[in-house]
Amino acid sequence: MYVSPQREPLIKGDKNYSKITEEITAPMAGKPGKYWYLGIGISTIAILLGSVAIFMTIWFGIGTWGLNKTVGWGWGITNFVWWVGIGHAGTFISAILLLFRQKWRTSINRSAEAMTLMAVMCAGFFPLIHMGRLLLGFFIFPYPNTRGVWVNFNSPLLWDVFAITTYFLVSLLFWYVGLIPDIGTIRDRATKKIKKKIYSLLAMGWVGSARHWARHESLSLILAGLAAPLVLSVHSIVSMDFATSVIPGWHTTIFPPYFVSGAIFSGFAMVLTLMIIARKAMNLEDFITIGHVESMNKIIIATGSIVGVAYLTELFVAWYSGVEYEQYAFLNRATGPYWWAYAIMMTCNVITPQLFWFRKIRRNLAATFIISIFVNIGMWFERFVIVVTSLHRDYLPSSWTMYKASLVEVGLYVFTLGLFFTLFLLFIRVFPVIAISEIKSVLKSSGEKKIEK
Amino acid sequence: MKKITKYISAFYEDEEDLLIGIKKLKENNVNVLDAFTPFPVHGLDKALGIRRSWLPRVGFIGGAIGALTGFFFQKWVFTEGYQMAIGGKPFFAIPSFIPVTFECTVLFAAFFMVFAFLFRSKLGLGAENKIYDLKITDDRFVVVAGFDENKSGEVKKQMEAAGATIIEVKE
Amino acid sequence: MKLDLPFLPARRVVSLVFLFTFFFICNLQSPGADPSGSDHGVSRADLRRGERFFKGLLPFDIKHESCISCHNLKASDSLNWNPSAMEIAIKYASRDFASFEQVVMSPSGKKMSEVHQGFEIEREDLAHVKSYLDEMVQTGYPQENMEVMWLVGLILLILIVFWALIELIFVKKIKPRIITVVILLGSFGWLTNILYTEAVALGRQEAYAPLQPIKFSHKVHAGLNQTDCFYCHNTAEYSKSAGIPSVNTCMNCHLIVREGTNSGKFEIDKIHYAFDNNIPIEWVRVHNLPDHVFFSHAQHVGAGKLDCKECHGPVEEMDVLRQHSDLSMGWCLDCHRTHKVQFIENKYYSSYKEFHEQIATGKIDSVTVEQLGGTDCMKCHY
Amino acid sequence: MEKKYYKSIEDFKGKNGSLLLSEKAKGRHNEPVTTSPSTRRDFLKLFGFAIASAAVVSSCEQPVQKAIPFLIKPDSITPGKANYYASTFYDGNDYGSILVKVRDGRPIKIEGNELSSISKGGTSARIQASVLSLYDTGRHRNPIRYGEKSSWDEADKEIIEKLNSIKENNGAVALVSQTIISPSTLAVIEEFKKAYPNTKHIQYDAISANGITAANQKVFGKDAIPSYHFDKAKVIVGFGADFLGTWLMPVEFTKQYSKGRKLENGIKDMSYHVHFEAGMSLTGSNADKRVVIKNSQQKLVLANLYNEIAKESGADVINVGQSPVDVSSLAKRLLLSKGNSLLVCGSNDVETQVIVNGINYLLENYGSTIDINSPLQIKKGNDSEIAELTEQLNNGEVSGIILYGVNPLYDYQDKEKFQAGIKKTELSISIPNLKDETAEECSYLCPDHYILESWNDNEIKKGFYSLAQPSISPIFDTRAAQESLLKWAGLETEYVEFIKKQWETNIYPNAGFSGSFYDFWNKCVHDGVYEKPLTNETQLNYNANVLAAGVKGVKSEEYELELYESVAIGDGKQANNPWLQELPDPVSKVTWDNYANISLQLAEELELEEGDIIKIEDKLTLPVLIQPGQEYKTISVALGYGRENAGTVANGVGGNAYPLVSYSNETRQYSKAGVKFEKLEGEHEFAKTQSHHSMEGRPIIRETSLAKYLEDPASGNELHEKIEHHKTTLYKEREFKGHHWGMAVDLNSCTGCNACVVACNAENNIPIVGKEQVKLAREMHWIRIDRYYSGDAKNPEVVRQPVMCQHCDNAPCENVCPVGATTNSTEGINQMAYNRCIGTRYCNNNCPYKVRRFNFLDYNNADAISNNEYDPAGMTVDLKRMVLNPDVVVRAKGVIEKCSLCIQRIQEKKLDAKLENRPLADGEIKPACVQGCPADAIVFGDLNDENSKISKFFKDERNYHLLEELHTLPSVGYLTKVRNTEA
Repeated sequence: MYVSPQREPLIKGDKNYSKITEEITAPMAGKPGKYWYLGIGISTIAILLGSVAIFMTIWFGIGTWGLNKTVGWGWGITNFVWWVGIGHAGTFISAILLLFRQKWRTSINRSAEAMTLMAVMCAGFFPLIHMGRLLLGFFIFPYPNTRGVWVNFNSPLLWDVFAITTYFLVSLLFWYVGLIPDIGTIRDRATKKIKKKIYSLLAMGWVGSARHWARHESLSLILAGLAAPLVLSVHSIVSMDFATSVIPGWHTTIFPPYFVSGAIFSGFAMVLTLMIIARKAMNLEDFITIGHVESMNKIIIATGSIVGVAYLTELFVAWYSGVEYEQYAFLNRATGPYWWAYAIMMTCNVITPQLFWFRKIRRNLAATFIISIFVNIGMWFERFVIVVTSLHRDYLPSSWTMYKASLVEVGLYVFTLGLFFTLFLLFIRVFPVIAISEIKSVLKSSGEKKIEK
Repeated sequence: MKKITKYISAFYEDEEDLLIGIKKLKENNVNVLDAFTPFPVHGLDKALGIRRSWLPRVGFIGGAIGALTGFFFQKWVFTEGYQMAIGGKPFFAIPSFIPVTFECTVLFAAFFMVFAFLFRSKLGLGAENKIYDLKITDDRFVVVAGFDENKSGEVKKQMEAAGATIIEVKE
Repeated sequence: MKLDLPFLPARRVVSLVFLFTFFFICNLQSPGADPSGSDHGVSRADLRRGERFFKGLLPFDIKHESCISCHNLKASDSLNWNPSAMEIAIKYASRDFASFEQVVMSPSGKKMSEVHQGFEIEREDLAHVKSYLDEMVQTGYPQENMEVMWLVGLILLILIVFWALIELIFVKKIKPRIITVVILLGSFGWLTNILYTEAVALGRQEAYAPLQPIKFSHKVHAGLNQTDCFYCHNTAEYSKSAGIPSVNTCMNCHLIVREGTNSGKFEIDKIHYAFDNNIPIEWVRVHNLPDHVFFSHAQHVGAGKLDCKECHGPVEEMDVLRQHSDLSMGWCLDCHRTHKVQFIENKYYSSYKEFHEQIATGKIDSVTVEQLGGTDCMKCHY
Repeated sequence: MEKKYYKSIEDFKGKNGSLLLSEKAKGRHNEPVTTSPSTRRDFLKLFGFAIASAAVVSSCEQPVQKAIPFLIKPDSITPGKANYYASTFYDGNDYGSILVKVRDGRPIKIEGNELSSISKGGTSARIQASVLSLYDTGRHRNPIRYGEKSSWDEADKEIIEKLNSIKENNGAVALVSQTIISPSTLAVIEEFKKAYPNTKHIQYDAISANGITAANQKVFGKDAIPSYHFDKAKVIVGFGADFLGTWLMPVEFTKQYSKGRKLENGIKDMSYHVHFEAGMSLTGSNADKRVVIKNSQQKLVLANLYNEIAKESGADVINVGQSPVDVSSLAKRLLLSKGNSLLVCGSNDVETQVIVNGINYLLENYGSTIDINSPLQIKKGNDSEIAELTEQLNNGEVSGIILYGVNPLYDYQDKEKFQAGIKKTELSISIPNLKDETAEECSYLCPDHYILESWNDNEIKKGFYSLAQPSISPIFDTRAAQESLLKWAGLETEYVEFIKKQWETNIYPNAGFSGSFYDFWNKCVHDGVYEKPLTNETQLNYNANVLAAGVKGVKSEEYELELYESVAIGDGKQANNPWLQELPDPVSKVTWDNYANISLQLAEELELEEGDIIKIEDKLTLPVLIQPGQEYKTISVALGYGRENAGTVANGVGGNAYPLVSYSNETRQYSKAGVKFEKLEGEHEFAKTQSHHSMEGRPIIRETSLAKYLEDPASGNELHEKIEHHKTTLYKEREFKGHHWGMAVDLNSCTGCNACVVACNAENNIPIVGKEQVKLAREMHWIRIDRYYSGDAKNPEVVRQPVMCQHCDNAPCENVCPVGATTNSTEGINQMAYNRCIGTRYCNNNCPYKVRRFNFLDYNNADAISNNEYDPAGMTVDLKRMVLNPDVVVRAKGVIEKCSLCIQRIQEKKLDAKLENRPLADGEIKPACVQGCPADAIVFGDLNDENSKISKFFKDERNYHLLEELHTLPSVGYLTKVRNTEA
């Protein structure tokens, strides 16, 4: 078979279709290893610990957090934006890279999409829990009621409700539609009766006929076409939570593109963090190759640089605007009491990814892993800087305060981390982490060697 | 039309063999019914002569419905449902309605398409389509044709020629 | 970053967890059952005999109706003018048998003496009835649980929905699937409907018609006797609350009117009892608004010149006062959107110059509450 | 405004039982209440749809609500309508003619009585808060005998027996009372003395003004405090007298002072105010020129000033040392305004006050700005008498002591000695109206009614009467002090009858009233005041010989201590009032604490930081607060804190500084030179409502000088014109067809006294969050007074600005609420529907003014979850809940709240106008802050009415809007502050 000499193979080793099926479904068969148990144990404990924080928040109120009269949002919204950002990689990979016909996406899109769903779940948790009256949270939906009142469609927070809900549902559809053929594969390989029954149900009667495939491909393409602007819109709308306000440091037109690139940046970093562990733990080195890692690192440099430029642009515009409030807000970010957060943000987001200009580092797993963690931390601090430092010193100096997170807020963050990893660990046990059918379709063109039977 | 009761199928190990096989059968006016593959094979729909899917059109209609619903619902809420003076804006403040309209468009389009796909392909929870062979979802490429007693020998030969490993006749 | 808990020490958290567990366990235990048996020195047999007599179950020569035919046992005697068994029991619980006998055998009121005329009851039987009634004060009303059946029905409905789903997806026994689909949709729709109506009614009490401590009839007072609403509810025109009449207002008439055509003396005696003993009458509020709603009668009746009936309905036809409207916010808004204010008549509105000009030019003929801000949040919520 | 604003001190340093029961006992006065304390219904409401299914299953029924009408309705009470009763507040320290708003039998709010020519409708924070003290849970509920609950009969019997036995044994009885301004009470005491001639009546003030009275005695032969008229003064000089906050009659003085400084109705002149002081006081921070001197230098500076004036006036010069500050220009200015100037001094030193009298005399101020012929009746206490009594008590010379309304075991400098003295008496009786440290040490505790429960007549100045009438029947088994005294004197009469008799014989005949006494009395009770100023002008006998022979210079290296009354707590009588405890100090913005104010230089020198603990004179341990404008070596400490037995709220808050009061020259001295202090281990965090003190050069508070203002009325406010000029808008501005409510604050009049803050607390049921929550910056006040410093940190200029919701027409908060809980009304009010709010706090974030407040915890015990209330001040107990305004909903945990411009008052007045078939009058609607303001600094009205006062204010060239460059179009305006300075 012909293999492009210019490109490095996306699938390594001697493979045929059957072998691919075999190797990708291998982690799902048999008993999970001790590391899996360790992982799920830790993440379940995190969920339990976090549940105490949830209880405290609902029972005693937001007063258990460190917020005050001036800083109305703290860790809660920081975490929300962070998780939404992470939730951008999956759909970006599967939708936009599909539209750009990037074949290397096939190895990572499934797990990235799953990660998206989990991250969006974690993200959606925060706007709910940060409500003062969670039990009345249903007020936020425009449902007919005897009070005759509706919601406020002017509010970016309401746009968020629509954006996040839509994003979650469309991503879920996209992910599930892509999963159907692979569930069919598992169903046909299943030997236990219950397992077979369940996967039959989930496969929805997939038979792999040419007509199914034709429609499936058409559906995937259009969904990708829809999801692509959706991905861009979601973080744009999240950024409008800040951009449409009047608070200096929030009221910035650059936010939508800046947030989207930041989101993809952090999303890819999170995917890398997970993938580097997963390929090792699940013996998927042949499918997720150094080449994949390198491709993703290239996107990280690109988006990281956009983010860096955005940071500088913000500073420039603040100075150039001549508005004293704006100027002070940015001066305060860099040199005020929260300078350390700004410094962490700058170091982790702007400086560390630049190391990826070196091919050696780009192709080094350990380095990539460390830098991806750095980026995750940096992006968390970016949101912290935006949310907290803009609020804590705004217009009237009489109301300036400091904000310190409480243990309860940390607990809620721990809860979402636990939830995320629990779901991910369950996911790798029940569904194939790599899109089997898609990998098969690129085996010939991008495989290292296809062996004949 | 006569109802087909018996099928003849050929199992290939490579998608190119399958395509060649289908092409040959078609050339000989064999009633090729369907093909089953583990992954979408490029050119298969053309070889089988499957019409282009109208899912995009469903998507467009869904999107249009979503956009209109979203926009006019917002308009109704603010101008008739309950007039609320918000931030000095007029009741009918179009720029504020754009994000929700957009989200509704995408949401409706996606749901319309997915349900159309499931409906058209007869897929769904509890759907029981006949699984032709368990290996299809693994590495087998199968072409199924109507079985005609008169032509069976010829068809088999053509199938073998294209590289079929197994040839079956099923009721 | 230094992390700390603003005000909750760990100790308090732990104690809370304990508290919860404790309450949970407490709730598991069923409430203490009431020990049966009488403590008045009356045997159970006698009580039982009294009960049977009261209910007319004893084999004796009945010239009159049994007690229960007029004095019912259940709480829901909304349209029975006669005092219920419980009311009699409470009234005579602290009095001796002689006074009870006196009233039963030779009543003074007109209505009662007509019915009780020529009673021939053994003294012993009457004593049993009295002790039965005394017992009733202790044990309370005979309870009947209406909810169980309904609850079973609801659970059944939920089960049907589940069954239909399982049938549709897994079992597939019933061939024409349309049947299952119809069952599923039907039961699901019904269930949704129940939940919806209950959810809408939650916190609301349309048609609420509670029993009052006195069987006061608006039909008699406002309907037959044509008493003006403001005679009793005299602050409606100038105060936030319409005012529930104080007992001395009742006494203006009932100093003379001591026996009612329907209820005899029993009900009116309650007013006198309250007046003589300085015990206020605890009426049950029928129209309840949530605390976060500010409603002023003066605004609606005094300034807006609304008729009482527009909200309270045909009160003059109600023996038992019933909440006529649902008092939902949507209901308020409907009226505020359509109702016209006393725009020209009331000089307060003279500052609304634009509307006055429009009226003068004939552009509009009236002004609704909404046009003057009647749908503003702070019209009612502050 | 090219001023250097510095950020914070760190930066400067170069670093970074219930009423219902008693009512029932009275029989026929049951108020109509809905009795359902359970919040079950709310619980269901809250869960709403979410638990619909659960509700269906459990089939929850609505809990039955009861409606209990009156048995016999009193004519005066209409359920749902408020009554106002004229009354008087006087607690021995503060005085005000008031109206008590009574709703359904409960006093819920105090307003100023506009008929009084003294307070003219003004109130102070402490007077506004006093309604809450009525419901103080610490109040004594019955007579107590030797620590055991007792009955009045028992107590009376034993007291009378003991008093008689003392009389028979020729023992002495001391009746120690607060200064009594009630002629009837004085008559009662005379009756008591008649029955027990061995009684000596001593008046005792926690904050003494004996220095002034003694000086007047010496100079003019009049043992009295004169009346002052700050409104008539063109030049006002203050020496350590916080007359706008705490000194003598702050409400009256604020009225007068602000009147003399208003630039409205074409008046283009204002008084010039110079203030000499050591610690930064409210008055000092309002002065046009503030001069920092030590308290020990007061006499020296005054003597120099005297000499400067004497030189010009031809009087004898005294022999003095060099003045630390130059007073010659001030002397010139004073001489220019001869007869129209006023010099007041807060010192309690007789010699100092003598010089003050001398200066005022030379300036011919007597008869114009000072009126010694109708003297103030407050603070008549003689410090030597109480000192003498303490000695006599300890020598066993006094057999019986009656303590009426005084608390010497808290506020006497040598309280241990006084306590030991009480222990030596045969009979000790206390008559307190609030819980205090002294009462329980006495063998008999005979609780007095609270002020709002009692009858009284008060003669604040000769001829100016103000009656107090009960606005609620006594909540507890208390008895009027006067009735107790009469009873022990053997007279069985109700005190109100006694007063009537007094009035009938003493006042009515001279009143020249045409009707009967009955009519006269009813009119006086209705109006609350009866004023008949004395007209007899008597010649002053000026005795210049008493002026000190010489005043020496002072040692500058010694540390000095200054004790002052804080604006919130005063002398400490109402310390158990959570509204006052949570009130931020107008200067330091600290709540729930007192502290040792030290200067920046001293802090640097001694390496002290804010929150460090010091011990002063081995008597008092306090945290340090670094106060700009503090004199270099003076430590200022607020009195009134450190209560030990005042109730759960006040106990243990701050430290008691009264033991540091010294006694010298026969007066109690509140400042002292040569104090020692040491630093202790430990750190203290203050509960401050404002931690940043600079405006950062932002045009938040705009100010100008009088000279510039006279040139251009818009000076300092040029930005307003510029912004108005640049105004462009995408959407058309909103039209308001009927009313368009607006509010304006004259920054020139506002002194920052905080009366509005407490008035708002009371009116709008604002929760008290406690010290810990204030530390977390979660105070709930709807109106706050921002205070910024500018200029020299050693003596900065201070500006203040009350900030409430600005009710923007283009409100940023409205845009962002996802559920539309906050919208704009057709009358221009930014509305907040609490019951719609889900608590995202987005509106709060997006409010540039940060006026929205979030219920972080269940402060009101009003949410669906039980056992989670956070109520450090016990505000949710039934007794204290009686102070709640039933027209304003109590907010639950998790909702945002904010100023509503007192919408309940707007609606009430609109309804009144509709019912009376008339248009609304301008000024008829008064939000609580407007009503309570003693300086008339806040104006409210209809902007659509061209002739309204608010419209005139908005058209004034001084008017601007806060952060108007954001185009939020606020309905609140501010008038620039004008300082009477040249530059």
